[in-house]
Amino acid sequence: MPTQNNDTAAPADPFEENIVSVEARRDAEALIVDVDGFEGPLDLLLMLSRTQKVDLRRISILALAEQYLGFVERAKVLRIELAADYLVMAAWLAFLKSRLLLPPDPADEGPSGEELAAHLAFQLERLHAMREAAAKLMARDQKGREFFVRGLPENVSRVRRVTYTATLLDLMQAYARIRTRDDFRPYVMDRDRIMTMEQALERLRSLIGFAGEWTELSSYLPEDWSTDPAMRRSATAATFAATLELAKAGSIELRQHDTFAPITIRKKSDG
Amino acid sequence: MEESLFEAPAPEEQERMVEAILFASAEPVTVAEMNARMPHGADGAAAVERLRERYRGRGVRVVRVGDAWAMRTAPDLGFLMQKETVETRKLSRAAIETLAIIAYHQPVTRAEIEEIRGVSVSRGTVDQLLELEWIRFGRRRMTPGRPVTFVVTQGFLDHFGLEHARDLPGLKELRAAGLLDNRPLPGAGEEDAHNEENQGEMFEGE
Amino acid sequence: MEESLFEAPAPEEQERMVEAILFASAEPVTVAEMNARMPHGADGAAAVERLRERYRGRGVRVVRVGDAWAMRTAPDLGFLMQKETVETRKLSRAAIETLAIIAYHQPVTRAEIEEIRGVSVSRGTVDQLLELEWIRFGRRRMTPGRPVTFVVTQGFLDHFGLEHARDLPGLKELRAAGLLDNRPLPGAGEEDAHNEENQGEMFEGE
Repeated sequence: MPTQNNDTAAPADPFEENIVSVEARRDAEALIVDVDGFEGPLDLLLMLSRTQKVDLRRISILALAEQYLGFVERAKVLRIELAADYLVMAAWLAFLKSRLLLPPDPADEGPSGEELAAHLAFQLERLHAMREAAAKLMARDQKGREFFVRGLPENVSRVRRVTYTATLLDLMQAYARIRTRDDFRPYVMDRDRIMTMEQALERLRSLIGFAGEWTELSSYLPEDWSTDPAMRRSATAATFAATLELAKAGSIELRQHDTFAPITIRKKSDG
Repeated sequence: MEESLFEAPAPEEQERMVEAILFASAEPVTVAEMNARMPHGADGAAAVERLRERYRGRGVRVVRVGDAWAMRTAPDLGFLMQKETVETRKLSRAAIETLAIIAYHQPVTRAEIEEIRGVSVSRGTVDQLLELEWIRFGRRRMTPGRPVTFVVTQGFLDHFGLEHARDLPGLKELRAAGLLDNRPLPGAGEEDAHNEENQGEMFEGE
Repeated sequence: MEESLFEAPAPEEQERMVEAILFASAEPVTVAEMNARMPHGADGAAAVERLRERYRGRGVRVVRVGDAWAMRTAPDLGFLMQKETVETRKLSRAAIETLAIIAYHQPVTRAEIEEIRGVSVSRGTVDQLLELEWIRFGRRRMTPGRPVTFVVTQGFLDHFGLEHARDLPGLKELRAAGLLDNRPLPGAGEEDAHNEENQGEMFEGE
C-alpha cells in the first residue's frame, strides 16, 4: 500500500520524514550521487515518483514536491552543485507546495494549486508514456537487425543513366555555408573613409620641415578630410598617432597646455 | 474481354513484373512507380496484393511501407543473417526519445519536444535523426514565429516495419488517455490554438 | 513436429532459410556457406534445388553462379529494371549552393544568386539544375532588363522530402538545431570558391 499518497497528511519535517523505508532512503542517496545521470528536473521528478509505488495517475504531487525539495536540500548539504534548471524547478515546487497547503485566497488570480499539480502529473505521465513508447519502438523488428533488404545489386540492364543527387542536409549546409561565410572571414578593415597612420606619417614628414614654430596639430589634417565627421575623426587619430611616432623618433616636439587643450607640434631644431 | 492493341498483360504476368520490380529494389516502390514502369493498363495495386498472398509464410515477405511496397526477409530468420547485419550507430537515449515523440506527436515543433522531455533538445540529436532519414521537416506551424515541425519519414516506417504511422505500438491507448494532447500549463495563455490543426494533420499521407 | 537439439529443421523450413539467405546476401552463396549458417543437419543443396523449382517461371529466379547460388530477376523482365541501374552522383558544390540559394530566395535572378554566392554562376550549373527538373523559370522580374527568375519545382520538393520550400529552416533554426557549425567549414574561404569556379563546373563523383 502506498504510504504517501494523501495530500493532506504532510509530515511535520518533510526532509526527515518523507523517506520512510531504509530502501527508499538508500535510493534517494543514490540519486544524489548520480545527479549527472538525469536529463533535467522532469526526469528526476519521474524517478522520484517511483518511490511512491503508485500508479502515476494517483501520485501525490505534494509528497513529490517535498521529495524533490528534500533532494535539493541534501544536495546543498553535500555541496553538490545543481544546475540552474533544478533550482528553478525547486522554486516552482516550493510555490506549488504553498498553494496546495494554504487555503485558496479568493482575491488570487491564476490557476489553483490543484490545477498546477494536475498539470505536473500530466507532464510526468506523458514523459513516462513516451519513454515506454520509445522502448516499444526500439523493441520492434528492425531493418538490418531482424529483417533484411535485397543484398545483391541488380545488373541486368545495359541502360545506364546518371542522376545527380543531394540530401537535404547538403542543401541546408550549403546555404548555411554561404550565409555565414562572412562570419569566418579573417578580420579586415573595409571601410573606405579611413586614413591610415602610414598615410598620416607620410604627409607629416613632408610638412614638418616647414614647422619651425609651434603649430596646432589640427592644421595638419588634409583639407578635404575635415568636412566629413567620420573622415575627420579618422584623420585626427591617424595624424596624432603619427606625431607620437615622429616624437619617438626624435624629429618633432609635442606639447599640450591643459587637458583637452589643442595639441601643438614643432620640428626639433637639432633633429 | 476487350481486344485492344494496348491490352494490359495477363494478371499472372503483372504479378511477375511487380515481383521483379520489388525484388530488384532495396527501397520501397510506390504503386504509382510500378504502374509507370509496367506496360500501359497494368494494375500494380492489385498485382502487389496477390503477390503479398503468394509470399505469405515464405522466407521473404512482401510488406507495405506507407504508400509503397518492399520485399524483406522474414523477421524470424534474422538469426541466419549475422553476416549481413550492419552495426548501426547506437542512438542515444535522447535521440530515441526524441524520435518516439516525433513519431507519436507529429507534426511536432522543437519547442514541443522540449516541453515533453523537460530539457532542451541537444545539439546533434535532430541532426542525427535527419541524417538517418527517419525524420524530415513538416509544414510550418501557423502560430507566431511559424516554427518548423518534424514528422517521420517512409524510411522510418521501413526501418521499424510499420505500414503506417498509425500502426505505432500503443498509439490508440495513448491517444485515448489524452497523453498525446498538447496541454498548456494552466494560466500560461492560449498557446493551444494549433491543437485542432495538430489532430487533423496527424498521420495523414506518407 | 518434434523439437530436438540435433534434429534438422523441416524441409520447408530449410527452403525458407535458403530463400532468406540468398535474398539478403550481397554475394552469391555457396552450399557450404548455407550449411554453415543454417542449423545443424540442414541440407542446403537439397533446399536450394527445391527453391529453384518453386521460382521456376516467376519474376525472380534462383540461378547458379559458379559453385554458388544467387537470386536474380527473370531476364525477360529486364526492361523493367532500367530504374535500378541509374548511377547517382553527388551534386557539385557550386550546384548545391546555387540550388540552396534558389530554394531559400525564390524567385531569384541570376544576378542575385551571384551576389549571394559572391562568384559568378556558370551556365552549366543552371543548365544542370534545369535538366534535373529541380528548378524552372519563374516570372520575369519587373525591373530594367526584365531578368528571368528561378524557382524550385515539385520534383525538388519530392526529392528533398519537403511539402513547401518555405518549410526549410531558417539560419537561426539551423543553428538552434545544431545543423550549423560555428567553426569555419573546411574551405569556406572565398578564394576557394573562386578556384572551384575556375576549374569549371566539374561534377565531383561520389
